[in-house]
Amino acid sequence: MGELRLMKGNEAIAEAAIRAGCDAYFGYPITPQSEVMEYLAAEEPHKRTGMVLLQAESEIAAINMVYGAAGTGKKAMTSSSSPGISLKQEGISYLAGSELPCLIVNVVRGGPGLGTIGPAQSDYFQATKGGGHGDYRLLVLAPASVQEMADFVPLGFDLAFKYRNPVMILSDGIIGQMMEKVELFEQRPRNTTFDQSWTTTGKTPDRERNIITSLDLDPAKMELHNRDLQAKYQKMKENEVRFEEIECSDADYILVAYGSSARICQKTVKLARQKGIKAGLLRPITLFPFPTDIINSYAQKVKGFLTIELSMGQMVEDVRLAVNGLVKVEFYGRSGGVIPSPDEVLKVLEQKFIGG
Amino acid sequence: MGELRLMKGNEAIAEAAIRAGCDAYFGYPITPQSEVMEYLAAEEPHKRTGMVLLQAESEIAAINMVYGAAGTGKKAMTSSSSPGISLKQEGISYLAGSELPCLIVNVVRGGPGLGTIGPAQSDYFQATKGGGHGDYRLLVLAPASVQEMADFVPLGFDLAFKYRNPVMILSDGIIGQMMEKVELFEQRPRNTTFDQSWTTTGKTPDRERNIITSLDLDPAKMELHNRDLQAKYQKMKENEVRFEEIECSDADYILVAYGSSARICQKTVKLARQKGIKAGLLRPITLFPFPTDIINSYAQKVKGFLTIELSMGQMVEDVRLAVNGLVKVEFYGRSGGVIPSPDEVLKVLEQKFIGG
Amino acid sequence: MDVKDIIRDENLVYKRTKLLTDKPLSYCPGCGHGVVHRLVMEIIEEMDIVSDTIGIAPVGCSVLAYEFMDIDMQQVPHGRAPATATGIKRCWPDKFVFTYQGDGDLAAIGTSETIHACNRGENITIVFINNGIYGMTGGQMAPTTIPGMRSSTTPYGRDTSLMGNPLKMTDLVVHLPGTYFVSRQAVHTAVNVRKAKKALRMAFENQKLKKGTSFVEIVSNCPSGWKMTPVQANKWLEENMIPFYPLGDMKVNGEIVKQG
Amino acid sequence: MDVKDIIRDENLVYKRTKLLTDKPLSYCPGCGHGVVHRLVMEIIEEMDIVSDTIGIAPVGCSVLAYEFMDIDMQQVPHGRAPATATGIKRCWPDKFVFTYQGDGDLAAIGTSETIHACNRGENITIVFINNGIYGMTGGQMAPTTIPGMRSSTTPYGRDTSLMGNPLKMTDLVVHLPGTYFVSRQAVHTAVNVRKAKKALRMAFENQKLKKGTSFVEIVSNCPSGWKMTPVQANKWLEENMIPFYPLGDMKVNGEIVKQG
Amino acid sequence: MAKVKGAIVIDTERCKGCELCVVACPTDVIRMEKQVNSKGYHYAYPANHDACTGCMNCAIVCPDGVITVYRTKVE
Amino acid sequence: MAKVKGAIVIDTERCKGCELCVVACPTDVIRMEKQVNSKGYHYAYPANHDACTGCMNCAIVCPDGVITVYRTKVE
Amino acid sequence: MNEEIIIAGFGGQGVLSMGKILAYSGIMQNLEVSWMPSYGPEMRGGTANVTVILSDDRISSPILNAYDTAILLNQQSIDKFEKTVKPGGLLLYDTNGITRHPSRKDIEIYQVEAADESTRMASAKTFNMIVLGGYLKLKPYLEIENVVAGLKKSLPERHHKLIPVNEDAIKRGMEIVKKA
Amino acid sequence: MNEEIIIAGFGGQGVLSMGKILAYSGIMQNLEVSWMPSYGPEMRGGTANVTVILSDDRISSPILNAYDTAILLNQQSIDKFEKTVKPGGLLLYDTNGITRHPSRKDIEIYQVEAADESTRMASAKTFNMIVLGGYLKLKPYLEIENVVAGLKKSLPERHHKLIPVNEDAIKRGMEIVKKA
Ligand SMILES: Cc1ncc(C[n+]2csc(CCOP(=O)(O)OP(=O)(O)O)c2C)c(N)n1
Ligand SMILES: Cc1ncc(C[n+]2csc(CCOP(=O)(O)OP(=O)(O)O)c2C)c(N)n1
Ligand code: SF4
Ligand code: SF4
Ligand code: SF4
Ligand code: SF4
Ligand code: SF4
Ligand code: SF4
Ligand SMILES: [Mg+2]
Ligand SMILES: [Mg+2]
Repeated sequence: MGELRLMKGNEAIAEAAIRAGCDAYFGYPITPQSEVMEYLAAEEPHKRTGMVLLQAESEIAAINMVYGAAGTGKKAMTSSSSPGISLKQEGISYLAGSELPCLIVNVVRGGPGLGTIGPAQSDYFQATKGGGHGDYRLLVLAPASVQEMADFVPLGFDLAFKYRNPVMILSDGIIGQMMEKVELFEQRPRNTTFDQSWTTTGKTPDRERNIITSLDLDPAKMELHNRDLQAKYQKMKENEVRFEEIECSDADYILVAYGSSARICQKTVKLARQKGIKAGLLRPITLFPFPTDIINSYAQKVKGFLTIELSMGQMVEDVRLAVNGLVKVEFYGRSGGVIPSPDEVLKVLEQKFIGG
Repeated sequence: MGELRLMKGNEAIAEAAIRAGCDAYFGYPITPQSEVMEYLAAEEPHKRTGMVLLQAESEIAAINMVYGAAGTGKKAMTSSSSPGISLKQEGISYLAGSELPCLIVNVVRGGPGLGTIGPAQSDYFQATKGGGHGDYRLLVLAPASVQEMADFVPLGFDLAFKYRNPVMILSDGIIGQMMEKVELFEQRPRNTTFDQSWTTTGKTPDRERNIITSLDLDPAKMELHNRDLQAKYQKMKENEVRFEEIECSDADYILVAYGSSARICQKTVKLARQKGIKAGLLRPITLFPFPTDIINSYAQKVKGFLTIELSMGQMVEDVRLAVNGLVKVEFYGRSGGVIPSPDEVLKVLEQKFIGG
Repeated sequence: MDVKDIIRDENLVYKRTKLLTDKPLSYCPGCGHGVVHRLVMEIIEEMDIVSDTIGIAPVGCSVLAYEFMDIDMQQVPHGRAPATATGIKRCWPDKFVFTYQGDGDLAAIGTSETIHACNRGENITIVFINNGIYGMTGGQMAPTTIPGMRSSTTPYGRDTSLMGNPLKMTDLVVHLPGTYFVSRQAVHTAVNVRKAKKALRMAFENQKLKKGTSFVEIVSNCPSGWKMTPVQANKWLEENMIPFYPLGDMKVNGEIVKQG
Repeated sequence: MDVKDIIRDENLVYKRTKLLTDKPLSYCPGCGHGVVHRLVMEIIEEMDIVSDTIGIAPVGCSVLAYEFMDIDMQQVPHGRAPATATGIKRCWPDKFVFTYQGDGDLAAIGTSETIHACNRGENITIVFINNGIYGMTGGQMAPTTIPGMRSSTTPYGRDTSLMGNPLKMTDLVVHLPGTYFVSRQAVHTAVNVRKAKKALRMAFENQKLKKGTSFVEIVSNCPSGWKMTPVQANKWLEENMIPFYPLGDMKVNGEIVKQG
Repeated sequence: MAKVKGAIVIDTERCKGCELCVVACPTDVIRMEKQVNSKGYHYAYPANHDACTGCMNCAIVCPDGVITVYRTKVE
Repeated sequence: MAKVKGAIVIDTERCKGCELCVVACPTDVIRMEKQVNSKGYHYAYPANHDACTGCMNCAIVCPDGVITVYRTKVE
Repeated sequence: MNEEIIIAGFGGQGVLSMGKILAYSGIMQNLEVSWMPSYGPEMRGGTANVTVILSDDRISSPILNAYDTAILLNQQSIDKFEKTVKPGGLLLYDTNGITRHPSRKDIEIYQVEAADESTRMASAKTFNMIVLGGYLKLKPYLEIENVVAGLKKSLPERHHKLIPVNEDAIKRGMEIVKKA
Repeated sequence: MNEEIIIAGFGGQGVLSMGKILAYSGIMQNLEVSWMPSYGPEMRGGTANVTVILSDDRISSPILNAYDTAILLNQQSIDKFEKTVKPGGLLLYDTNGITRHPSRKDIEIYQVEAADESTRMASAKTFNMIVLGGYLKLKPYLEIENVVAGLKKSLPERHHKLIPVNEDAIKRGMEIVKKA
């Protein structure tokens, strides 16, 4: 068993980054995720593993530093929160277009605008449908515990390199700020070789030059590139869907929730079962690719779905697309940093489906 | 009848802005929409109406100049194309959060990344679901002709002020670059009074100070604000849905397409009817609010829908949500600046529905 | 003479300006933001320009400036205040428009907006609070954090070989053709407060002349971020910040009078 | 002696560097981009550092630099090349990293990235092509467009009271502590090409010293954007651009030798 | 000879106990109270009021603007 | 006395006809051809080759790098 | 009527403005029109083309892949667009500098020696007007007064003095156009 | 077992670290734990609070609106959180500076004079440890050695010399806690 620690989610990400052999972190402070960079600064990763840490002048600079490092095959990452992630959208679209592997963490807070620093899940659309321009997708992981905050860092890097695609960890103020027990994995070595088929580490005589670009002025070629990207996303849909089922097998009603709201719903399921209501929880772990099939298959059996989000209703669209009209899909959300309580969710479940 | 001109879509927007009494344009060059600012510069709007024109140092500066002007009740606008619009996402989220009326034009080109300067419709998600952070919506108008490029400028400003919400004109390289006959409306006067209930024009002794902000550190208040926003979006859904139906009444198959692809599909419908296939075209004019109800009502009658986009499939999700499983919804798209031809679309329609 | 006999309306010589709202300032004890807020409001009151003034609050500890300043204000995205001010001033050339920005806001994420507004010579007033740290987000390094200075992202002191050099934004804007008045001041002693007020007053008066941008840096403290008492903080400021950021007018009436 | 007798391998004194690909340059006739491309590739060839060099192409006419430069390259978002270069160089401190940027890229949208990379003293080479215009997008005003100069967004000449002053970025970066070498050159005559090459060579050699940023501005032309023939354009450049942007080394070995 | 006498009023509920006024006073008028106000701050008070010259230094350095100053000439 | 003689080769298919080499040549060697190449450009050619000193000016100002220069000493 | 035209050539040949004059002439004749150019940096030095549609009815797609008429002014354009002419359609080209001539049998092919003619007229700027004249002769659906009106509309006021020269060029084009 | 606790007070009172020690002690005893603070600028000068859950089972929601125990260290906290204690639950508070005391009848209310006691012990830093001692006395599910181990884990190495003082403070808290 690995080392046990009590850590904040943000700290777990930072420690996991060092242990995952991350080569470089570039970031800009913003609540509620500044502990990521602060933890790294205190740890002096350049002494522990040689990892680079730089506080950039802005989120835009940070994402473009990630672009540079990732283009050389390094494991690079950045983290921010909602307004900062909005600023990175052009950079993210470029990373996706240039097929660069990297890790982007969004510890979501309430919007729109400056909004509130309270936790929220209102950046789901931005993360999963593409807040930037063009047809691209991020692979989006939604941790629901501090343990997952740690574990999804190496997983995220692995997936990023597997698909040469940016991976986003979509977390929120709750998961980022809470402390839980974490079992830390062993230090992994940093990469020492770089895939010479695409990385720009200096053209050696034994190969052609490598180019990192997302540009093609020829529409026909550009379309081909877009189809290749779509094929890649299709592969992700086939191979990378991850979710957790809690008491779904005999459920009449399934709650669908991810991240912190899944934690709340977990308790709602307990409370519901105590009352004799057969509730279950389906927790998407990957938001893209979305667990469409499993939801669709439950749609044939259950009486209804209730989607719970810390937003005014975003993931619910993907749930509806999965259910495709087979049964009722209801939504309940709180926003602006307000958190629904487990019994509040139970009440909604009863009202919407059982009549209360 | 107003003045008749042969104009590019981009020029029509610029001329319409002057005539609509727009107070200020702030922009940064990018293909395929630079003619908007160039036309304005040549017209010297400060001489024609007193309108302000400023080439900003970046798209981000431009959107924040719009923010400032809009916060004083002025009719302000900006235009850009995909990568530039991605950079504006934080600003757009702020404008929506602070409930500022303004006009944002996106003459879409192919992405992701630098992509291509060819026309595309791959920023639909970004425009309609919120490319920025938080739960907000833009009212999105999709012109399909140069005439509409002109007409949607005053319409956009009217709607922006009606709802105190940013309005986006989502166009593309085709509509922006093509010339058509335009009937220009008469010059409207610029505003001379500013709603003292919210604009920041200097606090006079007869009123409280006005504040433009999207911030609330108190989650309860922030949530209330978010609910007010949602209520406003709901009102838009009730009152502002716009669409055009072409040969839908007796159609077996309905094409759904907006903007330039609707133009292509219009011809496809003609070709189909010539062949005896009862095709129709439903053209959403507002992308948000989306014409969900009309699509749903046709879903009870037709054999299927085919969504055509210059993208890898974005609006099709809204069509599916509207159809809610009642009939088959198919998709066909081209990307990277490639344009499907009317007969190509017809072939797809035949293949997907009639078997060919 | 008894104290009670002195405390009489006719003897009043100093009172909080009415342009500050009743709401208690949200700043930490001893924070310089409060002093600068007061100076700006006093100047607007003295110039009697409330009905022609629009202020811009940044993102930073002073994000809530609009809760304390009883004037029309806009709160804008992090770093973009000079762009927003441009948007307003271009539409309202006869109004007074000022930005109030921290060092993270103005000299990190907002570098481009600052340089370009100053270079264009937007006829606005920029008030720049340099406390060498990101106060609001919990004391991270700012572009202005001086070498060796601790912050939550430089916990062992700023190592310029890792985190780069501090940026002296005021020294840069002096060289731009669009700036008409540039000054660096402090508010940690009464003498400095008086000088700072004079500079700020000139920065507002200049808007009437329409000759370009007025830019006033205030070297300030952040007791919380620096992890010091306010008294210690002001001492540290005197001994460390001011030698690095020397005070005084740098450009007056469009003429450079002192280089950085 | 007949020409044929001179054209012999043993008499060869000048030949296009092999580090330029065979693909014809996409630039308009007479455009200075071609010359600077060649100089940079000659230097990399002469220093024999291809296998340790990573170049960064901007957004601008030189966006396709990677099609012509036969080295590893990254094409990056508009204006962000210095940030990307930072990301690379921090991970690969012993490699040679350079950016190649236009004036819109470097001095408008990329102002912040330029200033901060130079201020931190990133150990990179920045090649800055100042042609006073946005070539790629069709000749709009650039931050460096000189007063009175026509462009598609200043069709009656740049009126600085409306569109602001030109920005002399090189004059600014001279003042930053992180720059080690700053120079402004041109390539419109053979003499200038030779000087420009010397400056560029130094800007690459400096990376070995790890003392900070090397920054070379090339005052260049844009016949298409300026709506002139190449010969007219170079004459106009000599008579108008160079007086406004005087040539010469400005900072050498970290010491300012000439202010802007 | 005319002598200047001053007096100050501190809004103790709004005082944050930063002590900057104490440092700023040239005649050592101000001290900090052992008690705390309802916000939990030890607040300032004029312990040596007689020495006050009404110079306003305390008021203008007070970040929270909670000091009012009076001054009069005493013959 | 040793005299320096030069010669140039212009890749006319890649020449864009900018005429900058013409201006750059101190000995007036280069002229523009009336014909166009397949790209539609009037290309440069050494009309007065004898005068060439091999100074390389033309080559180093040529934006398209299409000029090769040879030089030799003639006794 | 419904006429779908592609005009293609080098950037400097006045391809776009010829299209614009056609479109404006259509407006003068109360037709619906659309004009859709290729755009962007590839225009620089490279080739330019524009699709012009004139029609009695509302125009649907402004972008086409088959045309009633192709007016092709350099080799690249012939190579690229010859195949896009509808059977029975018209291809008009200038033989100047052309080595591979159009060869389809199912379309009408015409030539107009506009480059030579414009040199003869000592005004390179008339080149595209000569071509236009050739086209108008072959497809005489536009009244000549509407073309002149369209010309006027599409030229800025300060160039109106050039209208007579342009009219002459159009007439000259009408005269010299010939079957290939 | 499953214990859901809210601890609230002024920023400087060591609220967050008390929660952290509790959580670490739970880990030492092989419990599942969660610690969820309020965060952000409102902490500055204002109040801070933390929710700590210790449980035999996997913890679901880390955020709650009803607690088994509330440890409330200033007036604002009492005003805000008294009502969130579950019926039968525990409310522990320090009377120092309190004017409106908790008054619910359906919960257990205890006092610990930690402020006074820490002044007496001449170490303001022990304040929160005295409170913790009081709590541990009332809810004795944690072995004291696990608490000491938790203390050790949550303090940086260089502060380990302070552990004995803290232990004393905990013991003192256990002694002086009393029913309201
Ligand atoms: C786009 C964006 N990035 C980051 C933040 C987080 N943030 C809030 S304030 C701040 C910096 C504050 O520092 P400064 O400008 O120096 O002001 P101070 O608080 O020191 O007065 C940051 C980085 C944000 N709100 N938005
Ligand atoms: C974010 C973004 N904004 C704008 C553009 C459009 N754009 C492309 S190149 C360019 C400017 C080119 O000018 P410059 O940097 O001076 O290079 P030049 O072409 O003159 O060499 C612009 C604005 C873009 N591609 N991306
Ligand atoms: S954190 Fe610093 S800058 Fe912010 S209010 Fe506190 S002392 Fe002032
Ligand atoms: S547009 Fe200007 S900068 Fe671009 S290639 Fe042509 S001449 Fe060069
Ligand atoms: S007014 Fe002057 S003398 Fe009086 S208390 Fe204040 S600082 Fe001291
Ligand atoms: S300066 Fe103001 S806030 Fe500070 S102690 Fe004195 S009176 Fe109180
Ligand atoms: S080498 Fe010198 S002399 Fe010879 S053609 Fe070139 S420029 Fe003229
Ligand atoms: S400089 Fe080069 S491209 Fe220009 S004309 Fe001479 S040979 Fe041709
Ligand atoms: Mg600061
Ligand atoms: Mg340029």
